[in-house]
Amino acid sequence: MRKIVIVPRREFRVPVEAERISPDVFAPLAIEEIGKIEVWEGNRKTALSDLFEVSGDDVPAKPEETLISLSGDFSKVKRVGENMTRGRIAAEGDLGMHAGNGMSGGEIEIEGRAGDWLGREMRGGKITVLGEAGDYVGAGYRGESCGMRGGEILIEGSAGDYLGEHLCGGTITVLGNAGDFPGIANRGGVITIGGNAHLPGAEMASGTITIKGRAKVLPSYQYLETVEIDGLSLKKFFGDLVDNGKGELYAASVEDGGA
Amino acid sequence: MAEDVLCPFCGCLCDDIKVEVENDQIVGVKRACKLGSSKIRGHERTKAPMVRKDEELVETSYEEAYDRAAKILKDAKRPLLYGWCSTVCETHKKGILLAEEVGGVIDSTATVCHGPSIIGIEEKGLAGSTLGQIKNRADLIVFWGANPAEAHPRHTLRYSSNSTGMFTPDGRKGRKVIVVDVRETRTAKNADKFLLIKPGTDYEVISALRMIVAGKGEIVPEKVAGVAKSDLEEAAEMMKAARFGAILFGLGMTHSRGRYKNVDNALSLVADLNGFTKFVVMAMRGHYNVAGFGQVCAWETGFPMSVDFSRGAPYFNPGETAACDLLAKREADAMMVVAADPVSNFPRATVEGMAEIPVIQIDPFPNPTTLLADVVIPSAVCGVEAEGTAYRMDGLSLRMKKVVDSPYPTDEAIIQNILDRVRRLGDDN
Amino acid sequence: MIIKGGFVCDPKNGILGEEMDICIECGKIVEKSVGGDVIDARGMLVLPGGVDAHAHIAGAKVNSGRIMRPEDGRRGIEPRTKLLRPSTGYTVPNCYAMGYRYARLGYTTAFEAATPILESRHTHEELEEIPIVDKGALTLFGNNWEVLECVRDGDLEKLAAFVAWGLRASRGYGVKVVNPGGGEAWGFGGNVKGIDDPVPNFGVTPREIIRYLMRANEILGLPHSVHLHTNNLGKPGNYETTLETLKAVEDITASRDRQVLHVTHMQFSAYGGTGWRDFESKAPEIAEYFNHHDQFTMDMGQLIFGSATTMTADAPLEYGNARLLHAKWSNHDIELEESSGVVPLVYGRKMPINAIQWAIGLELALLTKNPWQVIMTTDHPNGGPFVNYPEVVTLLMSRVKREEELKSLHELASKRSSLPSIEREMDWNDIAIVTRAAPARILGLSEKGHLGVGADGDVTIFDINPADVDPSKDHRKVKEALAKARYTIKAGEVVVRDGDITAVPQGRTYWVDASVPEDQAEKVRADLVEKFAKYYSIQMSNYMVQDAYVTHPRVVKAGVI
Amino acid sequence: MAFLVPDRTIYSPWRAKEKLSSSLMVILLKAIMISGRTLGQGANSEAKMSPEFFKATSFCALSEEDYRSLGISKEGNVLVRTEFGEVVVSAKKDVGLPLGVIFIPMGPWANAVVGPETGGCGTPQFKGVEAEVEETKMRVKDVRELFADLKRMGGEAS
Repeated sequence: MRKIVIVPRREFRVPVEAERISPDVFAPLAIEEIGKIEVWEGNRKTALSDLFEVSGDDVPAKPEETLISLSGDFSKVKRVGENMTRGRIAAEGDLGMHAGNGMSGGEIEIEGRAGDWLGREMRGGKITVLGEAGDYVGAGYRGESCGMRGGEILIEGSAGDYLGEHLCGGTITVLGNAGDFPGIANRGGVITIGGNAHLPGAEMASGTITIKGRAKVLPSYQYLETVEIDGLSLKKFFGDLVDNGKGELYAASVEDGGA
Repeated sequence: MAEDVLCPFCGCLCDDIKVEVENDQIVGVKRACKLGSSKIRGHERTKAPMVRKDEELVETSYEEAYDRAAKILKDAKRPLLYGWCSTVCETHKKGILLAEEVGGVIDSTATVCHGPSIIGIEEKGLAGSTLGQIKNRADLIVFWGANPAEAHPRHTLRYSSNSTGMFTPDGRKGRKVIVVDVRETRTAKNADKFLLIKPGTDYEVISALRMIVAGKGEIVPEKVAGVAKSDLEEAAEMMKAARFGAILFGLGMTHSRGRYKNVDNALSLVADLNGFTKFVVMAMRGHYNVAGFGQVCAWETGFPMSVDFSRGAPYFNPGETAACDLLAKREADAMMVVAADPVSNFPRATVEGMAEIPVIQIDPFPNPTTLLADVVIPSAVCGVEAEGTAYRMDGLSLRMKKVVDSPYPTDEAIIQNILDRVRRLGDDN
Repeated sequence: MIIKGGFVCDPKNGILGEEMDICIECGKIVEKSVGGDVIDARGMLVLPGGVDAHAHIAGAKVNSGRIMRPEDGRRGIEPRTKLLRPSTGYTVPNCYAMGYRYARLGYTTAFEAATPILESRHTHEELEEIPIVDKGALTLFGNNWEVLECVRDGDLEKLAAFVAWGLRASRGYGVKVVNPGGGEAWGFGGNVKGIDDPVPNFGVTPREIIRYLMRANEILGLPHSVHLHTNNLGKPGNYETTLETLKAVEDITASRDRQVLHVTHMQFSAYGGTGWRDFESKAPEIAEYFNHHDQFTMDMGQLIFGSATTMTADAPLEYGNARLLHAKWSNHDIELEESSGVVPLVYGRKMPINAIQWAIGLELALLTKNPWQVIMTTDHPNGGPFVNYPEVVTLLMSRVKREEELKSLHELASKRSSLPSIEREMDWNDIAIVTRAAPARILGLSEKGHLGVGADGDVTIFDINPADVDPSKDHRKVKEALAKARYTIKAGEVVVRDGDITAVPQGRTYWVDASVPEDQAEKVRADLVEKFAKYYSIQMSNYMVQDAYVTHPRVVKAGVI
Repeated sequence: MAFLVPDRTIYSPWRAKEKLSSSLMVILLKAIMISGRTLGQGANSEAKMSPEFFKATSFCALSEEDYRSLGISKEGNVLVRTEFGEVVVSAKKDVGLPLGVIFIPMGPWANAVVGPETGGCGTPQFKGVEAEVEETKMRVKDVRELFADLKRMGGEAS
């Protein structure tokens, strides 16, 4: 595996947009050429090497054999791995918004926190976050009717609001809690939340959402039965019936809606 | 006496105000409400341009203020141009051009009022009408999280619950009013039916109503968010029985937990209700021309607010490119505030983000934003001292009048001056 | 300026593909040039600037489309340049993109198809921001209370006076009628079912509204005829309503040398079947009728596969669309005047209905023998965005292209339409008619759509040599050439060179100032004073579009003298 | 969220109604804060440095029962605390408020206790903020004092 290491030269106040940090782009380039790749710091167009130290193996490799290692604070670096199809990106710390936008293959690993819109409109590949993730994980762009369509997102910590909004396919797993409206307006896909969630599956047309903790369930869901899955006793619901949805919602415990 | 003057206060944009003028001074205001009258009569003004020197604001010339403003914007990598609710569309056009020119982000006060409504509309569309349609036809008005008695005092009489029109000759007597709120407001006290809901439960209540409206009420639990199902059934029945219903919603919906999803669901409720009878929905917009900014920004850039020009093409994503996010996340490195007062209206931690960066203020009046500003440029009051276009809460545009002369330049002229200087600085580079 | 040696098609002046020079001075076509630029157009096609007689390009509906569709805004993005403002959007582009894109296609004139009087200020605010092209807006009258009352009272003269007043108030160019009576019925959630279904609360029928407005239009001698969006538009079986409507007005004659009625986006009004299951084309019946009635004209309303944003003053239609497609839905009713709706959708090649609709537009254009009677539109952005005009031109010019397309469509396009059997292929003169000469004639724009002396100096030069290229076979070349004008010249100024915008002048806005006898005007004023006092939510004095909103007017006089 | 405050009685009107009647020791109210427009706030919104604006926006309205429970003296003040900050405002009764809901007019005082998070949609949650309220002898800061700690460096871009 060819490894390329990128380290910010300084702390960023203004966010950096770096959609070209991607194995597909880096693979055929030598280190010096990678340094010339265009990135934006706010409204200033600049070269990657002006903002980051770039080092590592100099010999081009195939994208699938390329690993980009992000070392240092990338919390304000956006759109890393956008549209990537192969290879790996590993962030040692936090990674900014829109990581893995539209990716269709390869892997992104984030050891710290992921910003909002992680894996937006993702089609394939895998994203793993060891820390927390922001809002709109696996969602679609505003106004679109389809978000993530395929691939896998695993968040070991908690995730923010609107997790998997307009989800049309793929798998999202959160080990911690999810915020408000996970799986809202989804049309497929599988969401599993280890902890709690608020109003999951609102306007769900189809798909499966499982809450292993506590959930506030909408009054437009029909309770069906209690089922055993993987040793857990889960209440099974059907909905969202406001839109004649046919989604399945499972929750270990249910917050009293009338309280 | 100036007749049929437009009121530069709230989104009602009343256009029947009489203003008495003697020797170019306003001496009387008739027909306006307390809010409008107060604004037209005038308040203490910022007398002259000021710039901050050694922590103090000191008076200066317009020329120096323009130069300083241009330099701040030109030097910034992510300048935020914010406000625009209390000025005319002609200013908006110039402001958007300036934002393009400096590669900045432009955002309006919608971001702290009905921004979520706009995002809701992006999900569902908006089944609306002009206010006159409600006046002439509506026999049911639902105020949801809205309190016109305090925020839009003439709304009920001119346009909604108490107005009269072609098919509504009996006014309030011929209408039913439902109020949904978390407290019994003055508006709620006058309702035929008041649903007291718990804060942050709008979404659930709307879903329950949608179920009942669709005839699937048997699935809905006996109590939803503190409201008895029988009350919801009664409300749903009133809605379906109406000949023409209108849901008019306020910040109660957009400022509460659920935010744009509350609006999104309300828009769906209205679409559902149209399967049974006629229903429209409208956001009770706050400032007189905050709606106008959304219109201008949409036709100029394709998007109604929170537009980022950093990379030369418009990029829109509230939550990322909205003013509060840019400040709270410490992304913006300079700010220009036009016809708004974010220091009063933003959360404290967001204001702290403003305190770290240079701030330019363009406004007729001193306010808390002045306390944090580095450049202060006083302007004429639109609709009183300057004319131009404004859009009412229903999207109807009207031309604001100039009633008296002003010693101050218009917002539009100020922005043009800054734009000219920014361009000159650009040429030097 | 002189454009030398091009292959010129100027059908209005009988020039059907001749090599000749075109001269422009002071923005107008002249006999002889006195100097200036020389453009070598040898081996290129030279046409008058394109004229779009029906598109939704400005106003509340269009902006609602933008606001509800950020996902459309992310398409078609072009950053700003030293000369240009940024562009966004595909079906609902921002104002700048509209002007630039029209110019790149060689269009120099575009008319907004529908503006309610009350919201015309907004329409003009947007028209002012559309660069380069000349423009105008058609004013909606078909559901206006004053119109309905004049019709009910049988007061034709008062109606004419009101139309004149409404055109002035809106700075509008002509009389647009959309689903007459249906818009008013929608005020309470209803609709009208046909031309003899009475309008609730007003006791008039769509038939009467159409007839009265056409007669008022002719009394005023307006440059354009009534521009009609028929009742029952978009519904299976509606061709009967369409034919019934036309038959109902056969006795009315035009007061000027033009059609007496323009039926717009006919594709949506030429449907057979009793429902969507047996939905079929009735374009041949419509075309046949037109072939025997040259007093009527239409535009295609061609459907383009992919994303569209439907927007129309036919609000009940849009509600039906939204429910059927489970799509976003915006509605906007305008007090005393109109209603309207906006619904985004996607036309699919494999969707039987869409495939048949696609065929219907082409059938109408190809089966109607006289190209002056049927002009090219996509009813932007209802059938699809206007940037697809080169695609439509190639479909009209090439049977090969049509056959290729049909293969990729649902088979019902071939079975439920006559398109596969149509051999006709338009030539460049036909194209010059349906995209230039005829729309200008239909709108009554004497300075547009031709290259005769005195015409506006609006010229398009396409990098295609009609002597070498067979549009039937080389349809790809045709499409490519038409998508990027080699030159677009607007009022004598080169605004596009090699597909790039080179100048951004401000176009003019056409509106019609029609005079009426003072006693009739006074009768109308009295009615309106009462309407504003009782029903409108604004003051009458704040109603009229002020001069500030039309900074480059081109006022066309008409009226009763 | 559990409120564990040593030496204080917590009063949560939704959880333990009976506590109210049994205890006169209520000193801390757990409530939901909402902010919003009022006539007074609106009428003075172009005169924000005026005493009228101060008067119109630097108060907290409570239900009569909550007001009584907190033992607020006549024209007394309360300290409102949330996870985002705290502010002293004068106390008012409002019969329209349900138990456990407090109202502060839109403006700098309300915003002192509203959080900056927008939940990804650009708009902070101005209504429905969990708050603790207690009676206080502290004075209400005026608008200048409220922002006095945000020092300006003066002039040029940093």
